[in-house]
Amino acid sequence: MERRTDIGPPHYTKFLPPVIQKNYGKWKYHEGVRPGVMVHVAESGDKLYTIRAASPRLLSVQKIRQYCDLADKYCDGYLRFTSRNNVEFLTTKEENIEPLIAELEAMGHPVGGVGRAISNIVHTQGWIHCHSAATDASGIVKSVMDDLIDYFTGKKEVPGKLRIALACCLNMCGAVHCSDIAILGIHRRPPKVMPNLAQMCEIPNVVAACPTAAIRPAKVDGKDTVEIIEEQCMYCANCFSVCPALPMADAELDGVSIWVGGKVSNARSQPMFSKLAVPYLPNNPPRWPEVGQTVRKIVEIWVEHAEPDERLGEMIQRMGWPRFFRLAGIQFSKEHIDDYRYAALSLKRTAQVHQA
Amino acid sequence: MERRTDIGPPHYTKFLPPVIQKNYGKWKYHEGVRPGVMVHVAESGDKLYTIRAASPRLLSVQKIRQYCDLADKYCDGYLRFTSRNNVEFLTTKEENIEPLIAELEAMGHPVGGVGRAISNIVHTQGWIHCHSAATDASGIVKSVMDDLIDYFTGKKEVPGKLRIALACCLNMCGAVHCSDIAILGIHRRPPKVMPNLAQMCEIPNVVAACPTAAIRPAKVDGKDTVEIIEEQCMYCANCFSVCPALPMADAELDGVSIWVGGKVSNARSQPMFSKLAVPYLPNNPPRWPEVGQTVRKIVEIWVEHAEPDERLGEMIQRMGWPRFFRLAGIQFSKEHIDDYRYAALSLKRTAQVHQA
Amino acid sequence: MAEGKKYVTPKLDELEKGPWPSFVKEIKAAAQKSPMAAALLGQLEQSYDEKIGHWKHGGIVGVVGYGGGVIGRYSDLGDKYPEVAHFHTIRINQPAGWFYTTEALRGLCDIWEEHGSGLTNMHGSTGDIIFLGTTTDQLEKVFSKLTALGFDLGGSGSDVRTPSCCNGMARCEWACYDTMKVCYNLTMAFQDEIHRPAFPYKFKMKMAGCPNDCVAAIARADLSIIGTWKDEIQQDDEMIKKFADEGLDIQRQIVSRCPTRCMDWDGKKLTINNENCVKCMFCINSMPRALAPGKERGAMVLLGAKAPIVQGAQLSSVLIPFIDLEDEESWNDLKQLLENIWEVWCEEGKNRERVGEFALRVGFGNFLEAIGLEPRPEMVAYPRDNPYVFYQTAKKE
Amino acid sequence: MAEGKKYVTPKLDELEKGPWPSFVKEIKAAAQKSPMAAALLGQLEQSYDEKIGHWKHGGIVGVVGYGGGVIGRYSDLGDKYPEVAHFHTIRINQPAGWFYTTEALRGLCDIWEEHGSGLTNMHGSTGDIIFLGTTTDQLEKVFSKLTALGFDLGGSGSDVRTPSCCNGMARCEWACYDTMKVCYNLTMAFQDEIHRPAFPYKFKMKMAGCPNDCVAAIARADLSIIGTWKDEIQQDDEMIKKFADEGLDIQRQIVSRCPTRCMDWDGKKLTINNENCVKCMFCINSMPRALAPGKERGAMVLLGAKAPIVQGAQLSSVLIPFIDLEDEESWNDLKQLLENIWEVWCEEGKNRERVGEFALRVGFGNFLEAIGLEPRPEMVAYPRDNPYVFYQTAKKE
Ligand code: SRM
Ligand code: SRM
Ligand code: SRM
Ligand code: SRM
Ligand code: SF4
Ligand code: SF4
Ligand code: SF4
Ligand code: SF4
Ligand code: SF4
Ligand code: SF4
Ligand code: SF4
Ligand code: SF4
Repeated sequence: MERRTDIGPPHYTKFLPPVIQKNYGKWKYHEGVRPGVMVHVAESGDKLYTIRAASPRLLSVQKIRQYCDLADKYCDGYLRFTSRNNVEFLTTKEENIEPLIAELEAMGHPVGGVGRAISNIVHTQGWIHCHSAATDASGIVKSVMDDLIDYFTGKKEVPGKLRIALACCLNMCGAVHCSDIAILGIHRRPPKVMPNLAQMCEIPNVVAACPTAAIRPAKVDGKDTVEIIEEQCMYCANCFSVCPALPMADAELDGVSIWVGGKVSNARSQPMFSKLAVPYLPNNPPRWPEVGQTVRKIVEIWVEHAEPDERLGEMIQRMGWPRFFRLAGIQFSKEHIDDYRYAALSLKRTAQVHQA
Repeated sequence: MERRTDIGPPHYTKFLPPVIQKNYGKWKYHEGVRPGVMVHVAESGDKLYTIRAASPRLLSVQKIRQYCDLADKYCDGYLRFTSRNNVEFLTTKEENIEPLIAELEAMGHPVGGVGRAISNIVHTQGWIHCHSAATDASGIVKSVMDDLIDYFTGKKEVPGKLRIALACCLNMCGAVHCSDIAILGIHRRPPKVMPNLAQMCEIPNVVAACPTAAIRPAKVDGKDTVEIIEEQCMYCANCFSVCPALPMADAELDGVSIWVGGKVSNARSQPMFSKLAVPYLPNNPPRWPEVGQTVRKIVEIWVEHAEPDERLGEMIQRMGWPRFFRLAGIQFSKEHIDDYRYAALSLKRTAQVHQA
Repeated sequence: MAEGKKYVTPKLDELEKGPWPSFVKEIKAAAQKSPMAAALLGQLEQSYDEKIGHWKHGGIVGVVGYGGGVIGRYSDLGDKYPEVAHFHTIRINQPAGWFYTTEALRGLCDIWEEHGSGLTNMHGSTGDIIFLGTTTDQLEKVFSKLTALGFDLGGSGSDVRTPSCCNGMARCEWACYDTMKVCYNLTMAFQDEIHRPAFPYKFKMKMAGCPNDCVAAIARADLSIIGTWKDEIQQDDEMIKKFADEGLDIQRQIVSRCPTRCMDWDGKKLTINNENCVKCMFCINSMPRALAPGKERGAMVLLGAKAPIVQGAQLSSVLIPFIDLEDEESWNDLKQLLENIWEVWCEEGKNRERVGEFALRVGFGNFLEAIGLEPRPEMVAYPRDNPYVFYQTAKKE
Repeated sequence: MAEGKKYVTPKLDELEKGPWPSFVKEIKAAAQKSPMAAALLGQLEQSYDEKIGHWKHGGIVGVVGYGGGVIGRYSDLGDKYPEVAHFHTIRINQPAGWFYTTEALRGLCDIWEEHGSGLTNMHGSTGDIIFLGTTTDQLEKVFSKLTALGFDLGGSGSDVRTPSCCNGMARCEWACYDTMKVCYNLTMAFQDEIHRPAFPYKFKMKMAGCPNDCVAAIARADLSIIGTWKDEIQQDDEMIKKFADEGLDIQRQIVSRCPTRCMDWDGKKLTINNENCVKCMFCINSMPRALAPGKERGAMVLLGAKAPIVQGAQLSSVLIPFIDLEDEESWNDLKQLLENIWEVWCEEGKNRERVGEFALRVGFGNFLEAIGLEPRPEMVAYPRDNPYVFYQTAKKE
């Protein structure tokens, strides 16, 4: 057989259920049916039910086949995944909803995350696959979602959407930098300079990689290498990305930081970056209880204080950061005050202040 | 007589009319009386009328004495100036208002600028006193205010406050950088390097003065001097501030730029910087008609479109910059797009767009 | 494949408990058949014990003729866990919108069970199907089976990364253009750019059908295409009244939260000043049947989003305020724009400089000039607020 | 002084026309008595002809024992206009709030008629009385007469610049602290710092009685003191009703424009959620008798405003969110804070680096530490949004 290249992905129409093919671009509205289930109604009157189930994203082929079994049974062999890595079952048959949900739940895949709910955590590789990770991804996600499950399934009501994301290092694979709550793995030790650096990496490249000029060429025992001006290092790990001989990971000092108030959608407010809430929590596997507690606390503040469909960041803007920090019981510290490129603009440059 | 130093200014209480001394800190409310006149009512019931008159700020001692004559006649010898350089006559006698106004107007000092009105233009020295000026100050101010007089006197109604300021060079003495409409003198030619530079200035200081590194040490005919990398110069004149041997002024290229949408108060919106509207208008003394027309046009747009008490910048945010540029008939150009330190943040980083 | 060595994993076992689906269960399921998955459990448990990862920087591995699509990965405990000494991932270009037939999915599973760990990510953050963990010698086999199934690799390295999109017109009433079509067509148009890295750095594209941006395009894609409309919001006054009757406080909950305050509600009738509407979607989201995007629909094109390394994160910013994307012409315009951008960026961009960083370094105005776009006020949140203008005329004179 | 030479000034004469008071008339009036003012007309007309200024960089001139207060100025057409060959200005510290008796003003006029051009600025942008144009030999004479009249020089150069303030409690119901008293007291407390430049650059102070900021303190003063309050807005429901009855659309014009949407209006009663109110003054401004600042009044202290040269303009940002300023203790705190700021800035600031630029260069958090203030969330618009934290603990370990 000839070796085929550059064929690209299969054409999406092959994978669309007939009801979608028919009503493509002709949907009229949607409604919630029950937690985790919505119906889209087409101009033609056709209805499409979506049942959204939790997925750990890291799936075995065995599990994918189980999904397929369900889709074959209830959905004429069609299913999809979402941009937050949930799995969605698509059917025109209302009567299929309940039995499908029952099977999903029996399999350990709760249904939820639609509408006003906390959906899946977008996350990254962590210790499962990445050399750069300052923490694990899947373990924290599992622990946090176990804790927040009622907000996913709709057992507990929430004011709107709240998006959680996790990235295991500052590279921030995903949208951690624009999430309502972001969990971010951090290093807190300057890179170690390995003795074989000059063999593995080009010193000028390494020096140039550092945004704060914390790296400079040096000679040790007559050999070319680099040295780190430790006070100038802010642990971005860009040098390590460029050169493996500058490892950052540290069993004691690595950990997790928590960020809040980001968003992506343009509804009401413009997209916003996540802001630092908690500068450091320890790596405490397997369940990272400090992370879970912090996230839950923040979620609870949001549930209590947000207006309908108000995102966390919008709520904080309205109530003020001072009150948020008070409610969350987080000590405001020097770390919270920006000192990077746009620091000037992060200061309170107005007399509009939330007085205590 | 012993030489007295460091005595500071006279104590302000000496200069306060008795009604103020009595009701100091005990004012209850104020009201407009007629254009240019307001009354403050104290808790005690006492009333203080303020009559605000236009001033060119540049005053001869003769004029000041005329003010004094009026203040003696109608205000028991008290008067004050405002933070926008108007003169205010203070009286408890309502019956004094009309005759005082009549005399002021006869003197050529129209009364106005209070409440919803366009007040005096805050401005600087220009060709009258400063070495740095790229345009004159007083001449433009006079011409623009002649044109806008009805908005000052209240003959024409306006939606709220609109603050105009002028600075004759980028040093921006005053609050040009935060004004509804700012008129700013600009140079558009890189500094000329005078042959005597090395005698007058220290070359390292001169080099360090340039924020864009457009200046570097050079030798000409064996003499130390500097050279200017012209493409890198953005005409800030900081080098000239530091070293007189780098003059910037140019009869043909100097001129005026127009900025809009700044504010200082914290009412509703936070303080805002003024934004570039028109990058360049020529110096056209004695009346700078291009400047006057541009300012009037912008004022008229504001008068037509603003909500009550809506500042120009707030209005533009609401209607969008595209519409503002269209209404004003100003061509949007490369110059309008920021390329300085915080340029990234000035871009439209949202899908919230005012579509044409 | 035979079952692998069994490791004692008390810490990981903890993560089998609880209501959320467990990734540990998934690894254990795979480990039933894959010694690689079994070894992964062992190494991961050690990481949980030691609080540190055990993967080394990847080397360059891949399939013949492709520069991207595979992430090389090696364990630093290869002696202890030889099955994961090599543990590369393969990125497979997902179908637009992440729709599948069970048939296609089963095909993928079969390939991966035979040639890899049996573990996947459905999906990676960029959007790819991720096959998690295999050895170099398996790559070609996987590749040839994938193409036989109709799939191809996605991007990695300094190339066009696998484009992704929201489900758009397939299942959403708000899609203002056909995200899946645009995603597919761009993917097909730039196969070479996806598979053979030749850029200064990665280049990502994402398409969202409306400003809700359900693929986070504005935060994560160098090129973000976001649907919008030009004309008036479609309004069904009957339905609005119904919302009001059912208890929605339209004044407080909707009108006063509109970002441009361009709505009025007199208790009976909603009046939208569409000229000031910035198409944020909020009112439409809140009253699904009552309001809908206008009829003159299309998209805007934004440039430059990226994560923070190393100059700080960027959001994409408007490059084309409105483009139809249905007709041939606008489609060609878009492709031409991309070619122009890449040309300029490849010419002058520094190594590891994302296009958004590049545009800012050279000045956004200069960048526009270089790629042949006219400056427009829709491109800025506000015009410059500093007086440091590089007046050109003066220099030429 | 005798009348000066008469110049033909057709361009300037144009500016005598029109309704706005004419500065040319003022110069001409002065020129009746002052040859200097007459020569100024000549030189200015030439500038109008040539479209260029004719002043040279100033040299160092001043009165004995003072380093500031006089701006030296020389004409580059000294041969042609010898009367303005030297044309220095004197900055005189205005009385707080710019209140005068006619007696004091006449005194000032007499001095200036005798020893200068007879031209003034009432006032300069910083707030000083500006005596515009004299020669070096007149300076001491002016100074001794000024002090005899009870006046003193203001600042110039790298010193504390003449503080200025809004009229505050003297004539405004919204003043939350006594701006004129604070202005006067700070001026008196720092006479040495005003008169003898010893800083890296200028340092300005301005006091506004409430967030309306009628002296533009937040835009123009290194230290901006702005009045505010802590408790609830004072509310007179009768008066509010009156506004409504008189046609104010409270919902549309007030409530929905509150920056934190913390008000509710049910058609009869206004309810303010004061916890979320940011004291912007808007609703109070709009309904003067009906609403008023709370009773627990004081001020906030902000740092760092400046014009754009050369790093770009800055607005002041919050340093102390709330300070009473009535009691001795808070007054001493404020002075101590200033001393601390100056000490750190003088020690480590670069030449021509304003304190706000300095604080940003060293990092605002580090700056706070150095001046002995605790970080507080009121100081930021938002906490950092980039992950580049200089974690201290780690470094110490
Ligand atoms: C399925 C999915 C798109 C896909 O192609 O996969 C999707 C689908 C819909 N989104 Fe979304 N959104 C999806 C990810 C997103 C994302 C991206 C993300 O989370 O990473 C965003 C941006 C989030 C952000 O701002 O940080 C997003 C912001 C929205 C919004 C705006 C919410 C807001 O007020 O800020 C709406 C409107 C609403 O909910 O009122 C929306 C509304 C919808 C609607 C109702 C649109 C429709 O009529 O079909 C869909 C059902 C949503 C639901 O879950 O309630 N969708 N939506 C994604 C489901 C993810 C999941 O599994 O939970
Ligand atoms: C006299 C003066 C203070 C002084 O000590 O000299 C003053 C006095 C008052 N101001 Fe002011 N403001 C004065 C300069 C300012 C400035 C500074 C400036 O213009 O450079 C500002 C900030 C302007 C800006 O934001 O750019 C200022 C922003 C305000 C505001 C907020 C307006 C807004 O909505 O943004 C108010 C409230 C209002 O008008 O509703 C206000 C209100 C007032 C009130 C009504 C306060 C009162 O109850 O007495 C006073 C009468 C004002 C009037 O003219 O309508 N005053 N006011 C200044 C008169 C200048 C002049 O001659 O026109
Ligand atoms: C697999 C994936 C995470 C995941 O678990 O989903 C991933 C994994 C890696 N990313 Fe990423 N990135 C992944 C999506 C992202 C995203 C999100 C996106 O594409 O929507 C981002 C943020 C958006 C962006 O591109 O800026 C992202 C920003 C980065 C960065 C920072 C780039 C920057 O300019 O700031 C790096 C560092 C680098 O390029 O050297 C990086 C580097 C890496 C590397 C290659 C590690 C490295 O330093 O070489 C990671 C390989 C991990 C591994 O061993 O498997 N990854 N990376 C995602 C790709 C899966 C897929 O193809 O579907
Ligand atoms: C007289 C005055 C303008 C006026 O007509 O009102 C003035 C005049 C000069 N200013 Fe100014 N500044 C004056 C208020 C301001 C203000 C406004 C204020 O103080 O509220 C500012 C903006 C706020 C600030 O300080 O940033 C201001 C920002 C500057 C700057 C830019 C400083 C910066 O850090 O960006 C310079 C340049 C310099 O310092 O080298 C400057 C420099 C100058 C010099 C000394 C020219 C120079 O480069 O040496 C001017 C002398 C003119 C002359 O010959 O009379 N002047 N200057 C104002 C002082 C009068 C007074 O004492 O009352
Ligand atoms: S966030 Fe960092 S550690 Fe995690 S997958 Fe991306 S590059 Fe690897
Ligand atoms: S981690 Fe970042 S800041 Fe530290 S040395 Fe490396 S590149 Fe520089
Ligand atoms: S703005 Fe410039 S030219 Fe005008 S007075 Fe100030 S320093 Fe002089
Ligand atoms: S004017 Fe400014 S940019 Fe130009 S050379 Fe001088 S200091 Fe540099
Ligand atoms: S981005 Fe818009 S069109 Fe796409 S799925 Fe989300 S709501 Fe629908
Ligand atoms: S789409 Fe947004 S901006 Fe437009 S009317 Fe609705 S809420 Fe307002
Ligand atoms: S700043 Fe406030 S207190 Fe001072 S005059 Fe203006 S309104 Fe009154
Ligand atoms: S003062 Fe401002 S923030 Fe406070 S209630 Fe009034 S309008 Fe709202």
